[in-house]
Amino acid sequence: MNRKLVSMVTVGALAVSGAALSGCASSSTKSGGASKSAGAPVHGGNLTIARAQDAKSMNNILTFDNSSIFIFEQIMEPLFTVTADGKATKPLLATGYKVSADKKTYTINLRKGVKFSTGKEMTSADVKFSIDQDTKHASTGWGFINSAIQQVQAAGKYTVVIKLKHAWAPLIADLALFSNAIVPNNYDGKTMAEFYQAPVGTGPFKWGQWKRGEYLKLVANTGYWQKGKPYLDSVTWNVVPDSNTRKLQVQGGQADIDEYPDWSTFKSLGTGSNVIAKTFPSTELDYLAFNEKKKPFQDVHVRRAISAMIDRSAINKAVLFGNGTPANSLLMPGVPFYQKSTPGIMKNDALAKKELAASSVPKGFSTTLLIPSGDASKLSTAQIIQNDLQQYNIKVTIKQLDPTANHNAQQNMQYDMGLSAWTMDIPDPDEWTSFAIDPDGGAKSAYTNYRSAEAIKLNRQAQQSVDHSTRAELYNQLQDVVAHDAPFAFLYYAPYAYGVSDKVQNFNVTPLGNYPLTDVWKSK
Amino acid sequence: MSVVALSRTVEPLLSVQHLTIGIPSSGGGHATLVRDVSFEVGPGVRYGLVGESGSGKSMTLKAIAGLLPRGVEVLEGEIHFDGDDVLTMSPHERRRIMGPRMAMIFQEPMTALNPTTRVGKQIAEGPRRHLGLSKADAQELAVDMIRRTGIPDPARRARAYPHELSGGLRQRIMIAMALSCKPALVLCDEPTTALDVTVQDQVLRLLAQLCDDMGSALTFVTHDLAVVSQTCSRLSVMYAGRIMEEGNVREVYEAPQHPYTEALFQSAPDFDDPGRRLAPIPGLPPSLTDPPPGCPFAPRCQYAIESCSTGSKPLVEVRHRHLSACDLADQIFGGTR
Amino acid sequence: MLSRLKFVPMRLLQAVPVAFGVTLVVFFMVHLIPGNPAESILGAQATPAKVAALTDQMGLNQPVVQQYWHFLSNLAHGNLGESYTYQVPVLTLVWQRAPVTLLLVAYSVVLMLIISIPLSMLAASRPGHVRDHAVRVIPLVGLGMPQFWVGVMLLLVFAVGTGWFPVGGYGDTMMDHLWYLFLPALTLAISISPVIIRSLRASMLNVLESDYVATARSKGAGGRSLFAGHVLRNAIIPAVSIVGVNLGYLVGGTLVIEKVFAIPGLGSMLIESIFARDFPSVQAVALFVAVFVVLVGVLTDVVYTLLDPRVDLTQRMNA
Amino acid sequence: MTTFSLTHRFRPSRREARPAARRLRPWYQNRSLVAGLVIVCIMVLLAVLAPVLAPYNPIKQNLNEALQGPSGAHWLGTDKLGRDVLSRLLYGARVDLRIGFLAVIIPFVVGTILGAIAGYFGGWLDIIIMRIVDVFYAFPLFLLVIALVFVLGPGESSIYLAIALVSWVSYCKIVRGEVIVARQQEYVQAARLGGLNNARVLGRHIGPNVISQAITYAMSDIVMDIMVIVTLGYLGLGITPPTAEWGSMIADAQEFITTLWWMAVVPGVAVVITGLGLSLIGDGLTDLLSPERRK
Repeated sequence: MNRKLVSMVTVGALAVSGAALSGCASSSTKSGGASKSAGAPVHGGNLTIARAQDAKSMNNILTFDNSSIFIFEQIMEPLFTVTADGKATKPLLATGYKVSADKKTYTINLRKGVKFSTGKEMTSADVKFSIDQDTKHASTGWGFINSAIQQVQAAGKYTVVIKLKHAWAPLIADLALFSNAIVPNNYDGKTMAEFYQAPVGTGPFKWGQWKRGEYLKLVANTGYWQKGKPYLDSVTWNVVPDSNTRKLQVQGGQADIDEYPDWSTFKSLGTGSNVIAKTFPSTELDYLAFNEKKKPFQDVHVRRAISAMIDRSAINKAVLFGNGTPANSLLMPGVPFYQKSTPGIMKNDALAKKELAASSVPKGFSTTLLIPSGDASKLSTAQIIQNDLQQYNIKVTIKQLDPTANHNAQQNMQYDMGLSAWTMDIPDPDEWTSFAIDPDGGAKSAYTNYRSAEAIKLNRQAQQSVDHSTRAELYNQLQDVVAHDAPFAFLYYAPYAYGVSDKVQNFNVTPLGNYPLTDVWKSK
Repeated sequence: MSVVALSRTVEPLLSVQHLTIGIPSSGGGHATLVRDVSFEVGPGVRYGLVGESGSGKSMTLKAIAGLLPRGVEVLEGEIHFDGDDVLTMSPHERRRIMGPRMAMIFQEPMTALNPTTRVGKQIAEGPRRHLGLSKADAQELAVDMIRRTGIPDPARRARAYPHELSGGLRQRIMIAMALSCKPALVLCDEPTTALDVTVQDQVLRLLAQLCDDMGSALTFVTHDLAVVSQTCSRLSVMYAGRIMEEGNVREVYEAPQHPYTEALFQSAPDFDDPGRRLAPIPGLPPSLTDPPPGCPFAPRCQYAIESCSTGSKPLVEVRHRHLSACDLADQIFGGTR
Repeated sequence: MLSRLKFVPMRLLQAVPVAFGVTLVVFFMVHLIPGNPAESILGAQATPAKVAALTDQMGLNQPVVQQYWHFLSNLAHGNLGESYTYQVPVLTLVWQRAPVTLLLVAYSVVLMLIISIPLSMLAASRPGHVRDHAVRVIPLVGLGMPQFWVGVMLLLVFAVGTGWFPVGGYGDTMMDHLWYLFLPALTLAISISPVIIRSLRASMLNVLESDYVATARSKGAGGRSLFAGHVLRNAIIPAVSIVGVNLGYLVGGTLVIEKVFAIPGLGSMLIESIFARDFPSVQAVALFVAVFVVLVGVLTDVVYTLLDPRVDLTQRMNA
Repeated sequence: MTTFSLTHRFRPSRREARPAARRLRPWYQNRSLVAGLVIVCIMVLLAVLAPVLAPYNPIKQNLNEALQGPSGAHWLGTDKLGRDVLSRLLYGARVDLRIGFLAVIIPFVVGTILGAIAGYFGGWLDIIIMRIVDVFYAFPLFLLVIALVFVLGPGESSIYLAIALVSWVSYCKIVRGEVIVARQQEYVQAARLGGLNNARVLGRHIGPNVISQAITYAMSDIVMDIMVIVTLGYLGLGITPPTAEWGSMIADAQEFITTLWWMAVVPGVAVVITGLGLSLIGDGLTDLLSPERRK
């Protein structure tokens, strides 16, 4: 169990319709980790990654956990991919696209001479099959992301035409999602289950061997369409559940990358001569959710008071050891339309007293705080919040449940306050805003039952408006409204943390959490 | 107490001199179990040590075998065997003579054998270690020894485990084990006490006959006057850790020279005179931590006079090779023969 | 005297109700815990609608009793079902992970004996001596320290510090396994040795005071031959039943060690599948552990009768 | 005087009286029992006097003094949230000793009774009880605990029940073994012949002799219970924070083992000392209650 289990990358069920997107919003988080390039890349070597959990399945259409996604992204490539700053898309297996006047037909040109690891060349038939397969699995998989697609046609050998039901700006971002990655037509005659036992793609690496619970190994795809890449011979993900052991393995040279170091030992990880403690800007927001179905959380004053009591910098110092930044808004710095100036409530004793006095429970009350067990950061955060609220005579009992039971309690609204987190999958805010503030968005406003007509109106408008600047204005207003209504107390933005051996070059993690290994190489 | 030099017929196999055994407790007076005991056993001789419980006879035997329990030590004296003092031997030297030269038979046949090993193998252990026999030869010797103890179908019996045999059979196995290396001296610690009477008689006869065959001497500890008379030629009567009387069995039985020996006979039933009233010895044996001065039996002795409870009461030869620790022996039991 | 050939099958028959009992209790226990596999698979950011759809698809909405009946009928055909997490027959997962845990446990028992026997001999040879008290007290530290702390300390010193051993992992060849599993087995041995040392020392003391040891001494046996031939052979008997009893528990209890040393054993599989509500995996591991515990029980009885001829199998039948 | 024939003789006691060292010494001379009692009493005293002795409030956080090593102000340093480790250790003693001792009582009583019944009566009763015992022996502890943690909510109650449900089995096996041995002893057959009904025989005769093993095991069982809590803490299923408790302290320190390795040692030492005291008591009791099992 670890933090990643909770903030796993998944997507809300709401169909997304919105204006064309662009990546001009500036990013304010400190971007670290651009490793110094040490001369020309060296070919060869095996990259060993020590991780907390084993992958679950290679089926890119039905799988939601990070451990699996990070692996099959190295095998199967989509038409487009995310830029390094995670804010925009760039062509990958496609070379470009044209949009019809009514914005409902997209003509996409494919890159020529791209071969699958089996040697078969990628054509439009493969692209049509791959996208249609994803669309078919909407109820239990990622298919809902293609809900706006009417039809996919293979116009020529290297051109694909996509017809939409209605104007749909984020199409290209959707096509960049791993669930729309390109696989051989009809899975080369295998059934879906058989195919995903040893998936075939056009990516830099191809299937090696998987000893479940122990390690998973991919080997370099020598026929990769980007000549001369990948630099590595193979990549092995070892399952090492204990954080200390992962750290010792990286320091001992038995592993090159610790995929999930503990914050508590993160700084000391770097003190070792051969290991660099790297942080990458993320789209992770950790927040405290109030269940408005339970008294007294339907009272905005109570929510605002509590939000003002929480010492976010203390949490950042004690839990993230200074690596995070206090969160001021619903959106995260790594996401387009994030408004830096959103007046999110921060620690403010005067405000807390004022709001509490104006609330329905001025003398305080007793309540519970639900957290997933086995997560050291959440446990510490909960105890700090408990201590902060204690000063105002709000008695908090911490309730720990194992992650699945915790999630079940949230879904059934059987909690008072709960600690949760969210990371984005595609570079567009709507996925999170709909999940978080739209009660009919399928998740009862992230299980808070928050219902604000104004917020819902703003969010709906933002989805449909095509013009970038109007969308920006709408999202700014939305962030202000949510900051005022405080359905959540935003706690902190936590960067992604990796322990990387100094022999590993060009290792970068995008704000959406994945790390392409195409350009990674190991100096001797 | 000095030993009167007995007329020596032949070099003694075992010579115990002024042996004193006690428990050196850190607290006050330490208990003395055996005080200044001396006797000798010639080759082939069968020597008895008789006495009630707590008389120190068994402790003396264990001292000779070097098997004193933890916390009990030899405070004084020497034990010469084959000419060397076993007390000064190193454990290694001591182990080299245990088996081939000196062997022991214990009282409890039920627990004296290793419950997890077949009896044949246990008998073969000694010969293998000391006579350097191969496994097969040693096993063969064991079966032969079992046969000589009169146990039917010895080959099958050799493969049995101790718990599959009766008490009598087990004691025969013990005898076979003890005599497997033809020892010069066999120490017996009440070997037949745990057996019922009929089996006891067979075992004693077997033991005597085997010892004669092999020329082994015997040091036989028992509380049973009848057993001594049947088995041994010479004996010592012990009381409260000291020898009261020593002599040839026939002479001692016919003319005991010490009131304690006489009292012992009085308190035992007599087959020839079934009507005689048994006269139990009044009082209790003395405490071991502070023994009474003079003769330890004085407090319970019917002839006791003032001088009995003073002096060191040494063993004195009152008749030819017949010693007594009682000053009044002559007056009580008449002159020499 | 029940012959061993008849004894083993009879004891195995006894195992059937036990294994059945375990699966029954485990099945309902796992279903008792809130949250179902769909939630675990879809993760924290999935919506209730998606969870409901997957739950339906996996047939988890049927009443528990019906699901149990379904499970039993599959079991009858030797089919334990597929893991919800890995979509792979659970049996293959168990066959891959069971040898790891069994090797770890066996290895730790060997190390435990190597630690316990000499120490017990040391203590029993001079009771009441400083040596005796030391042997009684020091292993208690092993009992008191949590396994994960001992594990990480061993890693710090012997893996990172001196580099003699790898930091966790399992390796591929058999030689690798013994090298990789040394520190974990040592950690496990340290935590079970105190119990064995206490029993072994006590029974050694009893044996040393027994008459047959005096007999052995009277036959010139001493030192090593006395200890090996007579004392150890009798003193080990109570320890055998203690090891037997704990062995079964150990297989389920190696979780912490497997987590610290990154060993893909049954313990970690059990806890992972419990948290993921991967019912078939939990069933399979619970069943395997149950059968293993019974097999160990039978093995202990047979070994017991081999070591101690006085005990015959009928006595052990319903021990 | 005539020779005596073998048929006439008198029998003394079967064995010569053993040397004085073996007599039954009063309990206060039994060194390990006294040492054990002293240790455990000290721990209990520390626990009771915790409010007086503890320099700080165990759950008061002081984030800018977090993770400090031992110092004048904090003799044993501070934890991740700046709380005083020494105070938490003292208050932790309360929780752990309470859990340790209470968690043992139910299994001890239940296990002993069932074990005695199974051992004494044998037959069908014995087989049924032993099969149930087998099921619990083969039962994965963690599955049980997680289920209970939800049904009863995390915290002490579920831990008590989980430990009780699992560890009664050991007592049952131990007592059953002892009762079977005792049943064949002469003193029990004599009691039964003397017309005593089974309950009295079990209670007055077999009970006292058999209970010693169970008590000895109880002592080590307490240590194991504390270790169960530590392992649960490590898995995140332990005592609800912010209660000071040794198990959670060790689990919390687990993050810092490679940097501040002593943080796990301090509560660990407390567990070891308590365990030592209890084991010594166990040994001492074994000597006293069952002399023939002399150490």
